[in-house]
Amino acid sequence: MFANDFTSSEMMAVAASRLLSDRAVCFVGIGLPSKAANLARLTHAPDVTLIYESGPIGAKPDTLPLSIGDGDLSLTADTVVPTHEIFRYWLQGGRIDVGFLGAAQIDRYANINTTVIGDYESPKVRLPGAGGAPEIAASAKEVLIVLKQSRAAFVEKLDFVTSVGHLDGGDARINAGLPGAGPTAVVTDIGILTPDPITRELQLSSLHSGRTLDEARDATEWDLKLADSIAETPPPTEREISALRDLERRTADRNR
Amino acid sequence: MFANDFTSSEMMAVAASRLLSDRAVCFVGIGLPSKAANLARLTHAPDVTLIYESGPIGAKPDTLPLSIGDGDLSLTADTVVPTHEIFRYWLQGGRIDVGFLGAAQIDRYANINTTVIGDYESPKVRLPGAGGAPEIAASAKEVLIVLKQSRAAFVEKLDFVTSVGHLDGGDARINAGLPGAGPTAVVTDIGILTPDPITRELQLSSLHSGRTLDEARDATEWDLKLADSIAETPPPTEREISALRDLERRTADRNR
Amino acid sequence: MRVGNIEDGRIMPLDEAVRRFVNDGDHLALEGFTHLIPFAAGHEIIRQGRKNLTLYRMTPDLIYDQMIGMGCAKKLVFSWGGNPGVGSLHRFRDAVERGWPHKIELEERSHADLANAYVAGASNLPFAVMRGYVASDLATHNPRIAFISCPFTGEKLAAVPAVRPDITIIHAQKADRRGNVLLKGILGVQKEAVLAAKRTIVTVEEIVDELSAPSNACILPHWVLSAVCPVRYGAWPSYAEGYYERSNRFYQAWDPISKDREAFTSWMEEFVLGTTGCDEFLQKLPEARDEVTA
Amino acid sequence: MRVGNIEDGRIMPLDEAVRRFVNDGDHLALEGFTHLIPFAAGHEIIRQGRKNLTLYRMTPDLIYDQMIGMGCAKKLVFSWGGNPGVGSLHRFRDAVERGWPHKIELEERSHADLANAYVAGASNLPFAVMRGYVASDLATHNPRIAFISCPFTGEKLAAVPAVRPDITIIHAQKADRRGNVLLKGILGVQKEAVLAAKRTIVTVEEIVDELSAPSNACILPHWVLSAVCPVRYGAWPSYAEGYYERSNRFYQAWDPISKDREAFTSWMEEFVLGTTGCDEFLQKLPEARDEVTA
Repeated sequence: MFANDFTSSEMMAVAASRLLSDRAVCFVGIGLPSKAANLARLTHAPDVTLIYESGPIGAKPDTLPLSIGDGDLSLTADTVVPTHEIFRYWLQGGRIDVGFLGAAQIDRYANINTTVIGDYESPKVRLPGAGGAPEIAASAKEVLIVLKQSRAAFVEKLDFVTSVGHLDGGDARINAGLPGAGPTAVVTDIGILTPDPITRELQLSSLHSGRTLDEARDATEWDLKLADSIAETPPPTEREISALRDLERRTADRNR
Repeated sequence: MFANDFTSSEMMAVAASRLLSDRAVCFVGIGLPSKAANLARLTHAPDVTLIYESGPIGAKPDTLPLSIGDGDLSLTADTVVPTHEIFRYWLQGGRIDVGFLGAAQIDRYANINTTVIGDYESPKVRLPGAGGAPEIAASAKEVLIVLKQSRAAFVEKLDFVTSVGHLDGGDARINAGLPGAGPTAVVTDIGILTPDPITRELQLSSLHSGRTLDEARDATEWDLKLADSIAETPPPTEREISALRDLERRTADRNR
Repeated sequence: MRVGNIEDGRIMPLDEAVRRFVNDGDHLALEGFTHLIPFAAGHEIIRQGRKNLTLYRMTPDLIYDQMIGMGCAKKLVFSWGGNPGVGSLHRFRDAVERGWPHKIELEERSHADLANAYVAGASNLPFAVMRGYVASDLATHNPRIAFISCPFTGEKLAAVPAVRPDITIIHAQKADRRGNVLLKGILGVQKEAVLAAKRTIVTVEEIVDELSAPSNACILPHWVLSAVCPVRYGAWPSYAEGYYERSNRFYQAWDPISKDREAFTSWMEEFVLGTTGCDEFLQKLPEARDEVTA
Repeated sequence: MRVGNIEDGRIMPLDEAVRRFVNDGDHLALEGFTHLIPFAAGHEIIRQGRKNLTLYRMTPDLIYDQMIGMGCAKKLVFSWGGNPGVGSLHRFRDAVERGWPHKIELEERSHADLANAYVAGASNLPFAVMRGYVASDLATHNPRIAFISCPFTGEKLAAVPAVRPDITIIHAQKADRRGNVLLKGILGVQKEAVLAAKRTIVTVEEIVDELSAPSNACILPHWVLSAVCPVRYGAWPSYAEGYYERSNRFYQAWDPISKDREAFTSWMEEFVLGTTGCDEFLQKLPEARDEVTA
């Protein structure tokens, strides 16, 4: 049963959560990816393994962590290992099925920027930086990206390539010798973009219920390609929306 | 008060134990080194830190371990870390004051062989091999060696250089870039040999009570050099001998 | 204030430890991944006015925002500089974007790089080998990222310089009277940061008779530490598992305080420079007082 | 015999796991540093007659002496091969010195090398960097030891190839019903040996509802393991901390048994080939029966 009433942010979180399969081992970025990954765990993917870069493996937080190392992650995990081990044995070791990332800027090949807006040496906006993303983007078997769609974020050319997607498309990623397959979907508040199987350019392949092609094009600086057939993303189910809202309510209560 | 009655093996263990100072951090080889190091801990060096390559740091075993990873080491340690960490963070990390080793063969520059007697490809006797010794000998700030003196062990030329002492003497060790200072004493059942400060050749610098220069020379294949003045190793004290015998009795009881 | 093994002299008050072991111009790492961030130690460094520090930290958090804003930092080596879940570190951005209070140099690396670099430092190796930085602009802006070939397979891999701080400071749950320290929960890279450094200070929630730790717990033996300083709530507004929770509320409150140069300066003057230590800081700051007396 | 999560299928009897996951010609590591040596698994491999194995182990213990003597091994990669505190591994020596039952190849490394090599394997790196092998004859007899230069300092360091077994087998204290495994006490290189391998079997003393492990305990998640097999006393005559002690008595008894080819062969025929599994082995062997029923 579908929900009647939901926001575009809720749709984005739900759409992203659906892409995470049960029993997947997922390396979770903080913020939107963490929200979507935990929503998946609380709905269709109870056996998903969530790994946070601070060290928890198999975290099952009851509320959304504000940071990547909150106590609820540690206390609910199957085990907590040192941070270097997360990057050495688990990510570089090739054990991550899905890397779940956010971004400040993204280009048509799903390369992402989280470093600077403007020039690196004298930036207009200094962003937080790389964190774990470059190696997650390189080494996870596949990568999911979730961010709001806007012309400021979906840009013709990145100011800085922090973490690589499909480079300049085609076989570029394979030729560069990157271990993982790279981004397989970008979920936004408007729809879902997936790479063309040959050119690896992102194309709109699903529009969220109630959103339009024009909205998607207007929110993209480059000339957005469309898939041969564009699906409509099913709206959130009652179960999804109530799981999400319960999670957010618990989180707000905790932070009060 | 000195003991009246002791064996040459007991004298060797006691003489070796005295060289370990209190508060030293000691990487302990199994067998004679472990006996001497624990005797030191039970007599004059209660604050010595004993590290075994299997992982225990600060082991305080009540009996002598038969192997390098006995349960008594783990259960009495301040902490137990993985074996690779012992070699990476603690030994290679430069945190070991004293490496305490045994040997099958030793030469005049305190290089040691624990690999083969005879030719490597078709050996007369296949010995256990390197274990942790090569890196202990290289990286510990100083090295103590304890073994029975005989012409078969104190040889003109090693069949195989497993772990380096002072190489071919003089500044050879420094020039090779080895981190630690190398062997500072070799304790046998006859006496104590120490390297000449310039040539680094081992010379007899102490004779155990009741042993003779001829015995030392006869038990050495090379022409054994003597220090300018040769001390007499004080015999075991009553306290030392009773601590050693108690330790050996507890060990025998455990293994019965 | 002195507790524990006096003879050994490793257990001492925090102000004494900072005076003795932190120098102007030092390469300094304060580590703690969200958990166990050594705030009290950072505040004491600010009080004592240390300058020209090269600051290392994977995730420059509010404590580095404060130290940068107070002019302690010459250079920052880091991988992610934000207020987690809240937004920007405004003092960090102001220094980078507008040079206030002065310009700082940046050496920017990834988490995987810095984590490996601490491991290499703890292992007394000059560099670490990792799979990373392929086609990333980070490698073009940081000349201290190299590529080497495997001598067996010919594969190209990234090589990054080890981190070897002059001094590392961390916070931990407890120490025994000899100064052996126990950490538990999210461990980050603290053990490696300690073992990679020439000198180390550990602040702890409490000194106990016995650590009573499980056999494979994360323990730092007293003989690798320069100073152990009892500082109750020494990680607040970060957290110490088993003692108190993270003050997400203060992390959110920091955003408006730090956005404005004057608001920042007067906050620092009142609560850090205007207090003698962690106890007084916690008693004076309303957000802290509410939480630490609970 | 089947316990735990049937659907998942990871928990299975040891004989089935060996049948499914250990092949002739495999590169096989049985790890365990004195503690938790997987004897029952080694015996099952002997029973099933696996051949041409390349055996990896830092400290070839009695179990490799038995496997070498029974002709399972083509090659041995190791760093210390003795009967700890007792003397020689006579079957190992007989193979090396006199080629009985057939010659075996040796690849000899140091403990530090193999420990680093497992870490590199677990980290998906083709080699490890270490300080070692300077002026040692080991480097002249093992061509798989190389030297490289640090790209930053120019220092010369040893590079050694990673260990990446086809299959690693270890023994551990317990697993939960999903197959998550807990190890405690002396951990050796087992975690790394597991993570470095393509396939893994873990034998455990028991399957429990909850591991109830401290937060930083050594846990192997079920999803990195191929099979988890409950085998009570599966490490005997090695030991499992918290369950039973090492049988130093059996290690001493092994010396005369293994010294003589015929004594060895008849012992193996009676107690290993002549039994169907660990339970029967322990009941039949007098030294074991006394200890495991205590």
